[in-house]
Parts: sequence; structure tokens; C-alpha cells
Amino acid sequence: MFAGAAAAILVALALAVLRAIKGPTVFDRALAGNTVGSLAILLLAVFGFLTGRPEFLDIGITYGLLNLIGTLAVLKFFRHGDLAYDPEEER
Amino acid sequence: MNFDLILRIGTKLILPFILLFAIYVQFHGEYGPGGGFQAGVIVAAVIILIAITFGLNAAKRVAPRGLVERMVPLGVLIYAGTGIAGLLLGGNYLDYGVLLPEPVSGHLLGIFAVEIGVAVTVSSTMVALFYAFVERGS
Amino acid sequence: MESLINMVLLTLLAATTIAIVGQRSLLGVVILASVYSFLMASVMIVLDAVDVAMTEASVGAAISTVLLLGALHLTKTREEAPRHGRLLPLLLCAAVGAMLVWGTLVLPPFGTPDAVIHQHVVPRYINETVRETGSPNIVTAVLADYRGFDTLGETTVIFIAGIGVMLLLGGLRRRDRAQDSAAEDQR
Amino acid sequence: MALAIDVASGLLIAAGSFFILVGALALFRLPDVYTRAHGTSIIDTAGAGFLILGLMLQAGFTLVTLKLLFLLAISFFTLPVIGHALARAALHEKIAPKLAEDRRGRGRNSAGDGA
Repeated sequence: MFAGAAAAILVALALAVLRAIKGPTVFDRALAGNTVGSLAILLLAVFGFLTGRPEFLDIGITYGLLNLIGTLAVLKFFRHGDLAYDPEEER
Repeated sequence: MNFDLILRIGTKLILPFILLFAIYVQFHGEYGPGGGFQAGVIVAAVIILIAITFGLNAAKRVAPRGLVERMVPLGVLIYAGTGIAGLLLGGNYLDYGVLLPEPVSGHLLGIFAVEIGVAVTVSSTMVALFYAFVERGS
Repeated sequence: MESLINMVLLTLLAATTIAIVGQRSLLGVVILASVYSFLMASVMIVLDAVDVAMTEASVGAAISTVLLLGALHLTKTREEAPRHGRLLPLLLCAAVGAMLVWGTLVLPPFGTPDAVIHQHVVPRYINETVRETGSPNIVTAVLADYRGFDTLGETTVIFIAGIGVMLLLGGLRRRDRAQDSAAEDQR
Repeated sequence: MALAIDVASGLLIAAGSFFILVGALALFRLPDVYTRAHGTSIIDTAGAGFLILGLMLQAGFTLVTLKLLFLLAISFFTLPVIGHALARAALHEKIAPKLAEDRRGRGRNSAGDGA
């Protein structure tokens, strides 16, 4: 059961990585990278159950919390060309 | 221009959880995965997320640049001070066994202090690097 | 199953690395680098290196991406085509890689308990850590207690590297200070 | 009872794996960014939700269940935010953007649009 879930997640991971490599625009790459992050979280959880030691979910929580930052940084950099751009200054 | 309303609200919702998780990683590092380095990186990530979502000035209101640049050597001083404390209490340098009457809790206290030092240095260094890059660019 | 997961993850790592090498747009390189760190942390999990996986996750997911973007902010976001031929660097990399692989041939197989490194101090760590330091996580105990000098050196290295980069980048510090104080006065 | 829990968690994990595969296929096959975002959201909601629910059934009432619950809550908080930001940014760039331009010119343009 866990093995099947792990295999499905691995296939999905391969597809997402291929999209991240192919993706024409930077948004495709960011989307695929985000998906790779969430799939890595799921793979981590399933692998913990697969080996019978599901105590290492802290790393998955780290992913889930920090995955936001990298994607947002890429998006903001691409939109404003500057990580310190502040919309408040425009009003 | 109210592009990022959902972004700001979501960030406001998730920020305290990231900080809480950083504290968990810091203090749980002796029993599970984690430790000072990871906790410091996560704390730095909080400041960087504030800077990305709310602008650099908001991040500087949270973590002023002078404070950050003073915290960079502070962590190393905490670490080395732990060793000197062991030296003053009659042990070797970085020998935690003499920090407390019974050695085991002394070792735990030493590991705790050392991890605090590592976390302070790592987080402040990351944030200071971020400030340096961004201010150089703009 | 673990070996299958390992093989798939390492194959994806190789594909990501080749894509990073062939990528011209540096934003794509940054995103692919974050993908690489995700996959690398998963490999670390499969290899039971939990603390390393957590470090890789926390650094690669957020900090390295942000710092690379900050570096891109100071430069162009597109890599120039190389001016000189690629044959010599390729041959050099192939030769160095072949030497490294040849060096790994004499290493003991992965995970053998009777390897030399597992004979010297590792049994004492495994047996005595909880009794001596009271910390169930042997990695933390070794890092912060048994090898405290090394960790002090690493912290000092982080400190020195940060100071160096700040000195390199903050060439205009005094004017920044003036502007900051002016901003403070305005508030 | 244990058998019932096993069957239920197996069904949930199978459904999660199915949705993960479908979402990954959508991410790989669909033509442009927004449709691919749809595939990603399938993975993030249906796939992760069913899979983590099945794992929680397997774990029983332990700390692992709590951590899985945190994981689910975190993914339900952050991933829609990321998807919204992605769609916003992709919409803000009118056409399929090329990365070849100089970044500073792009920064001025977008700031001008924002004002």
C-alpha cells in the first residue's frame, strides 16, 4: 500500500521535474518547483510509514513552511525586478 | 494597487507558525532532527518573508539593521563564552560537565547554550547578507 | 523499495543538474537549484541523515534561493555565451570526475558496519551518548558536545564569511547610514 | 476493527495516489501556465488531502497524527496562496514572458504599471 503510494509519488515527481526542466516560461518552472516541493513532503511522509519510523515529519513541515518563501521570492523578483520593492511607497 | 491582498493575509496567517516552528526546532534539537543552524535559518526566512511581502522597510522595523549586525558577533561570543565559562569553573575549554553540579545536566545546559549561539549567528548573518544584497541593488 | 526510491531520486538529480548546466536564463537556474535541493533533501531522508536533510531543506528551500536572486539583482539575468571553446573544460571535468570515481573504488561498500570509520569512536558515541550527555540525538551531541571545537570553527566561519560579504557589498555604507538616520528623523 | 481501518486507509491512500498521478499528468501535459496551475492544485488539495488522511488512519492517535494534521493545515494555508500569487504574476505579465530582457527595464515597466 505504502509502496504503491511511494511509486505514484515518484512518477509524479519525475513528471514535475520534467516540467521544471522543459517549462517555457519562468512561471511554469516556479509552478513545477512548487509541485516538487509538495510532492517531496508527501514522499517524506509515505517513506516514514514505509520504513516504519514515521517520526521525521518535522522536515516535511519545514518544507511546507519554507516552500512559500522561495516561490514568492522568485515571483516578486520577476515582477518587480527587486526583492525590496514596497507597494506602500507607490500610494 | 491592491494586487497582493490574499498574499499579505496568507503571509500574516503563516508567519507566527513559522516562528513557532523555529522555536520548536531550536529547543527540540536534542531529541529530534534540528538544532541551532536550522532554527537560525528558519528565523532568517521569517524576516526575509516579511521583506518580500511587506517591503524592506517593514522588515527593518521588525529587525533593525544595527541590531542584526550586532547579533552577528554576539552568537560567536555566546559560543566562546560557554567555553570560557567551563574554563573558569575548572574544566577544559568547551567542557560542559562542570557547568552544573551533576555532569549530565551540565552537558545539556552546555549544548543548549551552544545551540543558542549558533542560532543567533546564523540567523543574523543570513538577514544581514539579505540586507546587504538588497540595499546594494536598490 | 528504498533502493528504488534512491535510484529514481538520484536519476532526477542527474537530470536536474544537466538541465542547470544547459540553462541560459539564470532565473530558471535558480528555480532548478531549489528543485535540486528538494530532491537532495529527499535523498538524505532515504539515507537516514535526518539532520542533514533538515539543513538542506531549510537552507535550499528559502535562503539559497533568496540570496541567489539577490545576486542576480546585481547582475544580468541571462548568462552570456562562453567566449572560448568548451572542449578543454569538458575534458578537465571528465578527468577529475574519473579520478574521483576511481578514488571511491577503494572505499568500503555503503553501510558496512566493519568499515574503518565505524570502528574508532562511533561505538563509544552510540553506546555512551545518552549516559554522558543526556541528549538522545547523537548527531546533536556529537556536533555540540564531542566535536564542540569543530562547531565553534564552523560558526566562526559563518561569521567571517558574513562579515566578508557585507564588506564587499556594503561599499556605500556611510551614505546608507546617513540616509537611515535621515529617515529616522523624518519619522 | 483494525481490518476496517486498514481498508479505509488503503482506499484513501489509493485515491490520493490516483489524484497525485492525475495532477502530475495535468502539470506535464496541459498547454499553458493557468491550466498547469489547475493540475498543481489537484495535487495539493485532493492528492495530499486523501493521502495524509489515509496516513493519519494508519498512525492512530499519536504525535505522528498531530504532525500530519499540521502538515495538512500548512499545505492548505500556503499552497493556494502560492497558486494565487503565481496566477497573479502570470496575469500581470500580459503575454508569455521571455527572460531575455534586461531586468531593470522590466522592473521600471512593472512599477509604472503598478502606479
